[in-house]
Amino acid sequence: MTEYNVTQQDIVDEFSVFEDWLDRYNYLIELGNDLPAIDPEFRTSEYLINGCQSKVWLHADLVDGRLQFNADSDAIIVKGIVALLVKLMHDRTPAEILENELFFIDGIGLRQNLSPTRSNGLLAMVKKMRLYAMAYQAKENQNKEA
Amino acid sequence: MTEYNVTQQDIVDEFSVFEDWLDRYNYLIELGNDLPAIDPEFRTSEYLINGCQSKVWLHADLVDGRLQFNADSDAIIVKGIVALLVKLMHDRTPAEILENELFFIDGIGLRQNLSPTRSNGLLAMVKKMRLYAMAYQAKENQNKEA
Amino acid sequence: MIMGFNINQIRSDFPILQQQVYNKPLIYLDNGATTQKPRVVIDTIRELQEVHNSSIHRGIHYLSEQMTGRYEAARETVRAFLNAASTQEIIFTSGATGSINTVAFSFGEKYVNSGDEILISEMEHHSNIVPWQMLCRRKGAQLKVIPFNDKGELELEKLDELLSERTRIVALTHASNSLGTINPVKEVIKRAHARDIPVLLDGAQMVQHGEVDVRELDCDFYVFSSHKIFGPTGSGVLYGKEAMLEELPPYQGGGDMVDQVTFDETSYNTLPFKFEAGTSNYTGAIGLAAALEYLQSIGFEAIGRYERELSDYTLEKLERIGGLKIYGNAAERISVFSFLLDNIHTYDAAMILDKMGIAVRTGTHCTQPVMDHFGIDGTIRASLVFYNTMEEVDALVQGIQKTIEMLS
Amino acid sequence: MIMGFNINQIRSDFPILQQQVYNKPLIYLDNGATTQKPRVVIDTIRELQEVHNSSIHRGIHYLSEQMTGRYEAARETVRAFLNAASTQEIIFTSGATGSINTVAFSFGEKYVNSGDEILISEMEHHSNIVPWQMLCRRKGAQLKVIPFNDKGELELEKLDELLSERTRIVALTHASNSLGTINPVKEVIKRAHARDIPVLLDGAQMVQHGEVDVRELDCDFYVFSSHKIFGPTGSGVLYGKEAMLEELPPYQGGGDMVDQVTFDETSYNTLPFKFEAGTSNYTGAIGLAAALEYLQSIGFEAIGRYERELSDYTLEKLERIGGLKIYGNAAERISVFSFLLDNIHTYDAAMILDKMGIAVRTGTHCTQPVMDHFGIDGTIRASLVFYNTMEEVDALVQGIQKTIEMLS
Ligand SMILES: Cc1ncc(COP(=O)(O)O)c(C=O)c1O
Ligand SMILES: Cc1ncc(COP(=O)(O)O)c(C=O)c1O
Repeated sequence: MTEYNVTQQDIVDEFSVFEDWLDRYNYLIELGNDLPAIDPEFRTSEYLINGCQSKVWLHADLVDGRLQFNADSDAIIVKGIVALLVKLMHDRTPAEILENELFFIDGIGLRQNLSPTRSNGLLAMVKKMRLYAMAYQAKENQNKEA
Repeated sequence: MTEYNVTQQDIVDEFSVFEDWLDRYNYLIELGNDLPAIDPEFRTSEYLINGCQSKVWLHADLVDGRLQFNADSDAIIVKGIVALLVKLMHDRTPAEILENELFFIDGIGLRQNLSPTRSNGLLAMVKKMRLYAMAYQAKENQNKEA
Repeated sequence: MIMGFNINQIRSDFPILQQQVYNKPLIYLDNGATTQKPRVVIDTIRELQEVHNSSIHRGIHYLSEQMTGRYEAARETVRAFLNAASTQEIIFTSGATGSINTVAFSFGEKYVNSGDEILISEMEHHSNIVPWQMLCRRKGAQLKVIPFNDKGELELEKLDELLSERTRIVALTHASNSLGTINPVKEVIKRAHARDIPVLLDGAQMVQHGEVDVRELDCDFYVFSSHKIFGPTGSGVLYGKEAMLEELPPYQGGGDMVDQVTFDETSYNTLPFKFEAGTSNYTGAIGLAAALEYLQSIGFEAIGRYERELSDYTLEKLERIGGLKIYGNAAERISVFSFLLDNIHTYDAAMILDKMGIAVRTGTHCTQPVMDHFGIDGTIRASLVFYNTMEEVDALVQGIQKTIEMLS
Repeated sequence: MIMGFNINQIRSDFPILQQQVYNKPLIYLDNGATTQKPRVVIDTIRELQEVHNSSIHRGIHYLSEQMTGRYEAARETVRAFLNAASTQEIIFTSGATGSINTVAFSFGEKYVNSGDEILISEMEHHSNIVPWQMLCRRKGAQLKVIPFNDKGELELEKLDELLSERTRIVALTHASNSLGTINPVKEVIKRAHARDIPVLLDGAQMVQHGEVDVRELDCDFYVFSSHKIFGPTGSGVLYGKEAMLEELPPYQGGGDMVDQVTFDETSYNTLPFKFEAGTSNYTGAIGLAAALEYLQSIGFEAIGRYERELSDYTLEKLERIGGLKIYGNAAERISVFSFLLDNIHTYDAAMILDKMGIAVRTGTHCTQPVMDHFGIDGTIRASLVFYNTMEEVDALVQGIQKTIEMLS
């Protein structure tokens, strides 16, 4: 198992101790509260992923070949899920993000939250994170060729 | 029982011998064939009751206080029913037509043919026959008053 | 206890209410979005498809005859329900939205020109805003708006100045789906009619809560959706005064709404068929009639009394929750409650309530201008009907308290 | 016998076909008007109402989530059925008539101006004539007509002169509901596209008889009704090429089709929602998907082969009846047969056939221009689908012979 997937499995295991949904949500709320707010300069419409029912902001940089994510949401449970995504994908190489399937969301029973009908911005955010990875990878490849 | 209703009951009794629908229709077809065609002068759009699926023509006069009906249809089964209506209402006073309920159609199982959805013109024709009766009655009353 | 109103019996008439979600009993408080169907409606639809299904009108065969009879009987049921003068005034549509679009187009084609005005209110559902906006854009007309105050009541004192020489029609919701307000529609109609301006009422949120008499109201148009009054989806009603409907051009073209068709000239069918283009949703219309008959069997009076008790109880309980603010406090109301919890995102609250089996709705409820009025993004909405119970209200209150606990 | 096609099994899937009328087995040959529903469709609708019913989109709670998922899955089923490129191209409407009216309005608003031309054919259903006539009247445009010959085949040699500089759109039926003709639509599309003119196909009578591939056809719009393809009433489909739909303004205004609403300005939702105003008939759409899946489970190929046999058999038998004249003798046809009996009124014939349990349709079949072409008032129409049998055809033939006997 790749290190990336070990991290995903860890998250799944962490959640498996909660039998009750409300306990899972309590944990997400904690994670959401612990995730630092996004830099004010990125809490703007430019970085906004409008989910109709809740908002998500996302910014990404590439530093030393690794993606640096900065993300936030106005809804705390959504922010908890954002925190998990950041925990998993932050400081990874584009290749890691692109080569591994995202399975932990399913594994902790939050797949609903990624459905296109939830309009919470999460699905768009996951897509955007991968897009960033693709864009930076393409850029790196270009640089190598050049 | 009024003489008018006796006639209706006779029609119902006549039909009761037919157990099969097709026999009833055969009888209606006979009646239709026996009813003389309407005078060509009345087979015009002025006397037409357009039923969408079949046409009915109707003309009425008052002679010596009695209604004289002249009617026809382009569909032979419809014409058979028209023949029954004429048989019943022809040469009647307006009062007879207006004071008695029309029950024989139900009694011989042809009510469907008088439903507004049949679009065969029969329902409109029955209404028109009664309207003629009303109009001539009103005219007579006026004449009496004058 | 309301005389003759047996809530357990009633709940057992609705199969879905027996359901569990996440192993918790379903507490369905999203009736403003759509209502559940009693068994008699479900069975009617099944029976229509298993035994009677046939296209209506102009068919001579047995099935078509039967189905046509039932469809036209459904029209009579709706006529009686609204106390309309004639079945010619009852048009079956695809829903309240379809009904409003029909009027906006047909009335608009005939009577609205550049510089004219359409008057709506600030609390309209998007379905009673956008069709008029589209009409205004097409014709160069102007949309005017009756505002409401912070209690969610129409500012009637502004009505007379808003009704102008150029006002062609007033389109107003009978009851608001986000504020719960029942509007003083008779007063609005009286004042509009004093200036010969017709009025359309959007009854989408009213008919399921109380009796409506279009002749007593004297409205010119009345619309509602089947699915919000315990009937099937894809069906709705447009009532219009006969003289008015006679004058309007048809909306959609197609089968059944025509009399004679040639390529040069087409003449239209009589009312109500002129406005029913294509194969109508006869299953939907007959299912709606079954729902109305079911309501009649319980009695509108009993339903009304029960709902008022339920509504008063809910309001009292919600008001007692610290940090909960209700949006919409009109004196006359339906059992629809919009609220926010201090510093809590509506999405978070709805997620938590959902996992307790409580179905509420969040968002703008298709009334964005209402949200803009209060400067908010959306609310949490609990909307109740006569099959809801005081116990469900208690569960909602507990759910809200738990939500507050978790999120503060 | 067709491999893998068990007609007895299939008939037992349709509850209504077990029925007696006037103590005779029902022989349902009015499929052109509407088709019967297999048990799986009836059960799906019942289940949706008993267990899942909830308004779709934007609901956060369990039921809404589930129903939204199923509705969007139904869209994917329809996409796959038509082989459309994307679900954005699949719009759920109230039926074929609703779909055509949507295009006539939206396309018309955007692209049709005074002096422009719309090209249809002489064999169109009123639903594909009247909306274009209404558009032409509104915009001062002109309706042009591709004639057909006495066999009921389009006079393709006239097409090129009818396609002019001013032609904005061609709207053509894929298969005729009164003549049975399958039109050479690919050829028409090719020639229209050569001049950059888009083509709408009315598939209301085609989809239930054979596979349709909108990408292979390269049509710009394709429409059909759910109730004619074994699905529920009140539902239909509009397919449109994405780039085309993107360009068109919305048709109806209401909930779900908007993004942001203020009284000054409204922005619209993305495809396909831009064209789905109001609460959609989600039960209808999911029921339609169940019908399509049922067809898939039997296999379109097997259905097509069986229907061709049935069609050939029917034609042969009908042609042998003395005094029977068939209207519509195109080389490519669906199993729809219009005919007249010498000196016999259609209404009389239908009345007699009805009492033998045989359901056929009479009248103009909403194609008055077709009747005008032949100088007749109407025809008797027998329309068959894959659940009909050779034995039923025999019964029809006997019924016609008996009718001739009685009426001559
Ligand atoms: C060829 C054709 N087009 C359009 C329609 C209209 O379909 P609907 O009435 O379901 O809207 C029909 C059916 O009546 C038809 O046969
Ligand atoms: C007040 C009001 N008007 C109109 C509508 C539109 O109804 P539908 O979506 O059933 O067409 C709704 C419901 O969404 C409503 O609440």
